[in-house]
Amino acid sequence: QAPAAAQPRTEIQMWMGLTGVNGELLSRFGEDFNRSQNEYRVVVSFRGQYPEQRAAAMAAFRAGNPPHIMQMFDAGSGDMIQSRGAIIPVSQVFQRAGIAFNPADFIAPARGYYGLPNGELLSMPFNVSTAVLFYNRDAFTRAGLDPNRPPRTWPEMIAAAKQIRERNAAECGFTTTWLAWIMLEQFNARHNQQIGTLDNGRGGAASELTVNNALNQRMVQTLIDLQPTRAFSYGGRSNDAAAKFISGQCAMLLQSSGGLAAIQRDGRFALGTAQLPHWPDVQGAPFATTIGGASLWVFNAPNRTPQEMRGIAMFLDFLRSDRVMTEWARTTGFLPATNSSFRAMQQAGFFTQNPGRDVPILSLIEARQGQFTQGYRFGRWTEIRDIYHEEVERALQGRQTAAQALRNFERRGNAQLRAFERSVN
Amino acid sequence: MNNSPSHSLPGQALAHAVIWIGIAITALPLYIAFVASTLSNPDIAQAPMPLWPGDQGWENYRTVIIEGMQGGHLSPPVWLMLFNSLIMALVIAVGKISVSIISAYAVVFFRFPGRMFCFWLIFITLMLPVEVRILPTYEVVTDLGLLNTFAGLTLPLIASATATLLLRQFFLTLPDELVEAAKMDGAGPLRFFWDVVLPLTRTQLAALFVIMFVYGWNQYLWPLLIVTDQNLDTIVVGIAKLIGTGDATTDWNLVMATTLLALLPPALVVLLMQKWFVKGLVDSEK
Amino acid sequence: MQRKVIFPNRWLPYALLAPQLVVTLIFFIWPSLQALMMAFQEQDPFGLSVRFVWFDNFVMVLTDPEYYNTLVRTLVFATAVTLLAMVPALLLALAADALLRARSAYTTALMIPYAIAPAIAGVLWLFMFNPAIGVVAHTLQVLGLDWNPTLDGNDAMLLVIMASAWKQVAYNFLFFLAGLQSIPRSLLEAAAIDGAGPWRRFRTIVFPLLSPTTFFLLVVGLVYAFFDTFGVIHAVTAGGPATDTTTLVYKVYTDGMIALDLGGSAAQSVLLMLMVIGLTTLQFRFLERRVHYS
Amino acid sequence: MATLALNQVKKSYGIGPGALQVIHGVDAQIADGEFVVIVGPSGCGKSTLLRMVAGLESITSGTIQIGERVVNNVQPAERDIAMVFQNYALYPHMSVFDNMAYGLRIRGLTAPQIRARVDAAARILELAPLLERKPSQLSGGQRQRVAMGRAIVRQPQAFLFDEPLSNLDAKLRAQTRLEIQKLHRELGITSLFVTHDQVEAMTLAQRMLVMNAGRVEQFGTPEEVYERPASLFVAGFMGAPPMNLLRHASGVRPGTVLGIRPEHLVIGDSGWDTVVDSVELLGAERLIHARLGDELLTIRVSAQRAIPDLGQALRVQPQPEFIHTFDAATGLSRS
Amino acid sequence: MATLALNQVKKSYGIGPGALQVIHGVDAQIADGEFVVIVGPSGCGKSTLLRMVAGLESITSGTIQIGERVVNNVQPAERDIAMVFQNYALYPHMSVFDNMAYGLRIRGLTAPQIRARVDAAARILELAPLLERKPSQLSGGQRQRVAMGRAIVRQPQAFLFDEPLSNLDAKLRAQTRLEIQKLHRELGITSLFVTHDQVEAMTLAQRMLVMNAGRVEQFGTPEEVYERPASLFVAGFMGAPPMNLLRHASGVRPGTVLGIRPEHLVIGDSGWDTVVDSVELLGAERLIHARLGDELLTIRVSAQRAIPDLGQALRVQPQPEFIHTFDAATGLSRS
Ligand SMILES: Nc1ncnc2c1ncn2[C@@H]1O[C@H](COP(=O)(O)OP(=O)(O)OP(=O)(O)O)[C@@H](O)[C@H]1O
Ligand SMILES: Nc1ncnc2c1ncn2[C@@H]1O[C@H](COP(=O)(O)OP(=O)(O)OP(=O)(O)O)[C@@H](O)[C@H]1O
Ligand SMILES: O=P(O)(O)OC[C@H](O)CO
Ligand SMILES: [Mg+2]
Ligand SMILES: [Mg+2]
Repeated sequence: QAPAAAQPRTEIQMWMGLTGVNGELLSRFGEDFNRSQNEYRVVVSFRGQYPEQRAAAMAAFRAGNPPHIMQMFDAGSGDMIQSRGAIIPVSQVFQRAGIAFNPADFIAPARGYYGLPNGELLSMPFNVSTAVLFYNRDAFTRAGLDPNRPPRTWPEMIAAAKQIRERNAAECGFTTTWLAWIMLEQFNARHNQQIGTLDNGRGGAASELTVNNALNQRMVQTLIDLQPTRAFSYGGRSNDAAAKFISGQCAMLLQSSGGLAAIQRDGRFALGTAQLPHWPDVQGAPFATTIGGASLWVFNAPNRTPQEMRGIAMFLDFLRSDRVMTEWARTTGFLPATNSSFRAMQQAGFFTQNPGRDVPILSLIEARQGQFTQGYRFGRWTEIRDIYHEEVERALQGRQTAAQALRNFERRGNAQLRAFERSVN
Repeated sequence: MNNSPSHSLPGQALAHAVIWIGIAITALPLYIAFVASTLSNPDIAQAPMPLWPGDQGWENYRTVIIEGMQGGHLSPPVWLMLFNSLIMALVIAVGKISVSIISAYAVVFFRFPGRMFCFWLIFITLMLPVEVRILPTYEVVTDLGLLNTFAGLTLPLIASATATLLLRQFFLTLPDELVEAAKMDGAGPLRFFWDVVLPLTRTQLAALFVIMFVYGWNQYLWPLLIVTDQNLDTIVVGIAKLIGTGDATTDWNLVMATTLLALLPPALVVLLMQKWFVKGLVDSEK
Repeated sequence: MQRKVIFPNRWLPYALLAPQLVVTLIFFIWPSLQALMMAFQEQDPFGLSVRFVWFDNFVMVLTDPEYYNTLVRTLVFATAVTLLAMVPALLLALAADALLRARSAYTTALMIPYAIAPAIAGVLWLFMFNPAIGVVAHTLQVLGLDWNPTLDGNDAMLLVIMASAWKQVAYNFLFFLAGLQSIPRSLLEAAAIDGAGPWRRFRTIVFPLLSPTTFFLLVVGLVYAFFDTFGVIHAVTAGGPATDTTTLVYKVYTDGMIALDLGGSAAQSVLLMLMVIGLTTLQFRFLERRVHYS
Repeated sequence: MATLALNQVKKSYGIGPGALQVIHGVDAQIADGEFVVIVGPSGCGKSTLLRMVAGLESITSGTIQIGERVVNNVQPAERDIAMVFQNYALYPHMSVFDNMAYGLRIRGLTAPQIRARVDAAARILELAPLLERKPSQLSGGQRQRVAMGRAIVRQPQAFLFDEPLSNLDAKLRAQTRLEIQKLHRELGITSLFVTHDQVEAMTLAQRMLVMNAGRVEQFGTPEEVYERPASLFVAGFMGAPPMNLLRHASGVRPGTVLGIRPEHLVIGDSGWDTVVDSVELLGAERLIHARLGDELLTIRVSAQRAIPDLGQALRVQPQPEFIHTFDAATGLSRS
Repeated sequence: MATLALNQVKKSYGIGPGALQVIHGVDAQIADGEFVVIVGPSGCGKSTLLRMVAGLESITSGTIQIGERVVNNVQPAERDIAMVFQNYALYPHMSVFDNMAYGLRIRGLTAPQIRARVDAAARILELAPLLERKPSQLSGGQRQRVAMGRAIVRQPQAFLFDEPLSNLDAKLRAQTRLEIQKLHRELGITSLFVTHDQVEAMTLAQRMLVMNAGRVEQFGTPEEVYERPASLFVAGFMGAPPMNLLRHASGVRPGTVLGIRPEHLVIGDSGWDTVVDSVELLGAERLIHARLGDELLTIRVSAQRAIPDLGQALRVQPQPEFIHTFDAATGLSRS
């Protein structure tokens, strides 16, 4: 014990993109790990939102000093996967450290999203989420809606939103966070539509966007039409709109399941959770929603020692343990990322005791899987998401129609895909 | 009183009114921030927040100062960030001034080959903003092994010419006879610098100190990139990291408490050294 | 301009200059050259593959209509910020200058925003005008104004303009006040004897005599609006909605740091550098003229 | 043109018990067309008095009349006066022409009228070739002339000058003095001229108003002031070198002060016993500074005269018809 | 104390064909303990010459000797001279004591030695009560004395003064002039004093060096210079008002210029026919400016004399023994 304590601990840097209750908990896991052994010291730090954090990591990588582990949201995966020289697949990380690792331990959607066809996992799924509908039960009651019957389809959703406005039960019917993720990515998975050719980009970098179709136009146009009466009220990019829901302004919120903790903490109303609505006239709908959240990437660097590599693997191993995973999922609203932790929570009766907490699982895993519910893999997707935001925001401002917005999005998005294609060839 | 028309009674009343409107607009954001910092977050989340201070102030300030946001995970305790900012601002201010004063002295009090070239080289640094060169600068700092150090945080920001220019300007106004008197008294260049120039530049140095302190304290993009160790986070960066992030909602009450704490030190420096600051600011730009 | 009286010494001046030169070369000149080089390259974000592409990046930037939109937007933004920061500052300075008492107390109160970081100024304004929780936003909504900077580009623009200008008023105020106080009283008295009333005195004497200050503040204000407002925009709108508050510098940042188009971003940087050099030259031309003037 | 009357004019800065009174009741009647110089040491209130006449400073009590009109509450612009400032106060951004035309434009004169008046003034002051220049492109003397031009074109009731020559060098000052004299002769406008230079005062004044600490010490022609100073203060202030003022010399009655100008002392065989202390050559004359007991005496002699050695004894006698006597207590003249 | 010798001293600014020569070969031998005043119009090179002696300006050619030593290449601090500057060049942040002590400290004197010397100088100059003050707390005259004190404590071989009185007002200037005279009498240190004020020059100088455009016009006692000006330049430069210089008056031979001082003109029944142009009172005297053909004549008369009317005709006659004649072409005196 004494000699080991005298050894200076090897430091493992992990950058995270989480804040609030979620970030707090993840940091605490780092400390738990540090207490559990005395060889390594993990430093978990928040480095700004995912895009900023990634920019910093890239600069750090170019300077030869990237963090050991970086948490990166789903949208950044395409770029990370292509940057093969910069990352080490987690499967290999475990392998090099001599720690047993079976990709099949992770839940299928996560495996599908972050894995290679050969089963190897590129990054380790950690905070796995999907999009859900949160609603304010009190507002429903005020509006004369049944709080136990949340809208299931878009027509119901629209009607509910309108009714809420008409009865003035809230200042706005519904809003959404993560516009592109929910209204483009999740929405198309829910209807089993591909958003890009070549199997949503999984088939190669030559993929092209294919979203300017009737279904997407109808969805965007619906938002445009609802905006003036505030049956729908746009609330900004990424997570900004959540505040409108928490403050009671909006009665419904389309949001990541990972947003639960914050709502529970600050909201002063009875909360309901439901699955994402769908258009009933689309054949086979509703399909499963797709995975969101973030995974953990391991950076390569010229001066990495085997000692460090082992530390990385040990910490990742710690994070995927049932104890960590179950606590993580219970506290945050994210899904358990491994099968065993999922089973453990089921056995403990967590989902039956906490009504609504099974919604993401029902939506992601239990719902009908289709050809295009496994997620996408595009390069420069962060930027393409922002192009979507820009174009739809313009449409919501009334400066263009839904069709124009989607056409522009396709054109500009494809230009990005082509640039990406050039850069990887 | 003075009879000139602007000093007439209605003129005075108008002047006071204009100023008070100005002060109100200046103070409004600060007041609202102050109120928010005394409320609980749910109070704020249920818009509109009250406009009268609440009773959470003590708790909020205690939380951010001692614990940091969210138990210190999201951001270190404010006292630590304040300390970091203080060190950074001081090193930048003192560093800039020391480096500048000797180089300005060299340019003004000596003739030597390459003098104008050196001057222009320094002057050029005024022209280009940080955003333009941030990535390569980052690489240089890493190559020098200065990531996560105060040196890396501050050294690249010491390369600026404002101070050099101002001091040069001031040195040019020192009467030639003063130099000559010193020469007759037998003082060499270093002795003259130490015995005469330095004491005479005190006011300018004080002014520069304020300007540079504020500049250093308010740095944003550079520390955001260069520091990966939370324990080196500066307060301005700390705050910007706290808002609108991820799936969490912003703890506006804590953010506002932190914000007020963050602007207090530079504001104090400006206020306490107001006399010099205004003079220095106006001189430095003219 | 140079001194008549100097010290003769061969090596001392170099020794005194060395620290400044070293810091400048290492942390400034060298990285700037690197940035210049990057403008002619195409590379992946991790720097694993680098290709020299001549002027491709520039061609792409200059043929992108969005770049011109951003340019125009930036000019509008910069003009608005500059004017909004100057006109009230001038009014305040005139008021302060006219005061016989309490001038310094007022001055003190008015200069506080100078000490506030742009990013923090942005946070303060965001907090007041945030459509979800902002006090002022709420008031506007109660008044029936549809205030929504997250969607309405004009609202967003107005918000960043106000936040940016708010911070800069203090600076302009101090300069205008100094400028006003340097106008000899006797000039105003002469004008009064000549029969000029207050407004006429302002128009024909005070304002023309302030013109050097005004011009200087105009240039400084433009530079501020171009570059230093980064923190405000970053904190308040992050360039949105759509790209309605994306200025040239913010675009350099997003294209380079978020979209990871390093070459294109570097090319934009170089274009920006040229603009700054233009502005600075203008200012120095003028400064020289002013030296003659006095 | 008009008469100017000051009646018990007083001025205090501030109000209440902390007020500082700087003018203690000045009376002066100035005739139409007269040139009056206000002279006195720095801080005695000359500028304040002048600025009260101009309307730039309020009048605490008493009245000021220009012509028949009491102007206490009349705006400067309406008093129909013109003022020349010490620093000229030219508008730096306007050409010489525009500087002169400014007041006329405000008064609403037509362009040809303005042109005519400015040209006329420019001719008098020889400014015609400079009309297009900016003040910064002029020499000190030229600026001074522009300032005068600006006053002239207004054709005012009265001119006020506040040390208008003190920024000029000695030679230019002497020359401009003559020009102002000539100008006044030509235009005949009532003028009030402030200076603390007594040569200027004596040269220019038709009457001089000697001030001290906010009070009038004497108001009379230069000759009167020089030859019959009304008080010790005037005697000591006027003349370079000033009048010798002796308290202890033999023949001085106790309680009085004897005044004798240096040029009215005769070196001879009789009179006071003095010892030469130093000698200065002034060109045509020499000043001999000599000790008389504990007092110092200055004697003005022709340079032709032999130079006395330092320490040499001299007998000095005052010319009796030029002896002045002052009351030591009140300082007033008894002669 | 030492002699001072300037031998063919020249000074050019810049090098090569663009060089500007400002001193064109000055020779001057100054005796040990002598007080020499350099006088001349602005820009004639007075300061440059003085600064070459001080070592603050390099010597382009010629030599300067202090005592037996050629000092061309000696550092200012080693020349053992002290200088008093026009603006005094006091160290604003040091007390009066430290200002005086600074040079001594650098020379490595001990604290008691320094104290003794400064106290001695302070006694002479009556600065003792001011030793703890900063220069900004002193009046102009006191500052001037401190500057002198700083020079005195050094106990140098020579004093150099560059217009040390020009920042003082008239009264103080007159007084300080006397003090410098006295100081020189007491200390007897060789002094070189630059001024462009001729009264100062005449009053102080044992010998005057009159300069014009980088050349010596005359080097002699004040009396010589005043009474026997060597050139038109000197005649026109010395004296206030200066000598009348007439080219066209009757009796002036062609190719010559007649010089006559204002005090040497007699008003009477014969002589030149002049017309009174203006009259100025100077106190004891009056100046009459009169036209003589196309030339202007200044006549100095006692103030006692009746004032002539403007435009009145006057007959004016020069006293023959005071007439000077100059060569119109070379400007040199022919008398
Ligand atoms: N605004 C003011 N407030 C208080 N005291 C003042 C003010 N202006 C002038 N004084 C005082 O009034 C007195 C007279 O000042 P004034 O300027 O009239 O003197 P002056 O005779 O013109 O002197 P100078 O020859 O130096 O110009 C001085 O003691 C001065 O300090
Ligand atoms: N550093 C310099 N470079 C070029 N010319 C100079 C320099 N210093 C002085 N001169 C010129 O040398 C001449 C003599 O200057 P100097 O200062 O000696 O004159 P001065 O007689 O002292 O005049 P003043 O009475 O105005 O002080 C002037 O024409 C001046 O312009
Ligand atoms: O809110 P999160 O972390 O579940 O992420 C939502 C989306 O996946 C972001 O891309
Ligand atoms: Mg005055
Ligand atoms: Mg000189």
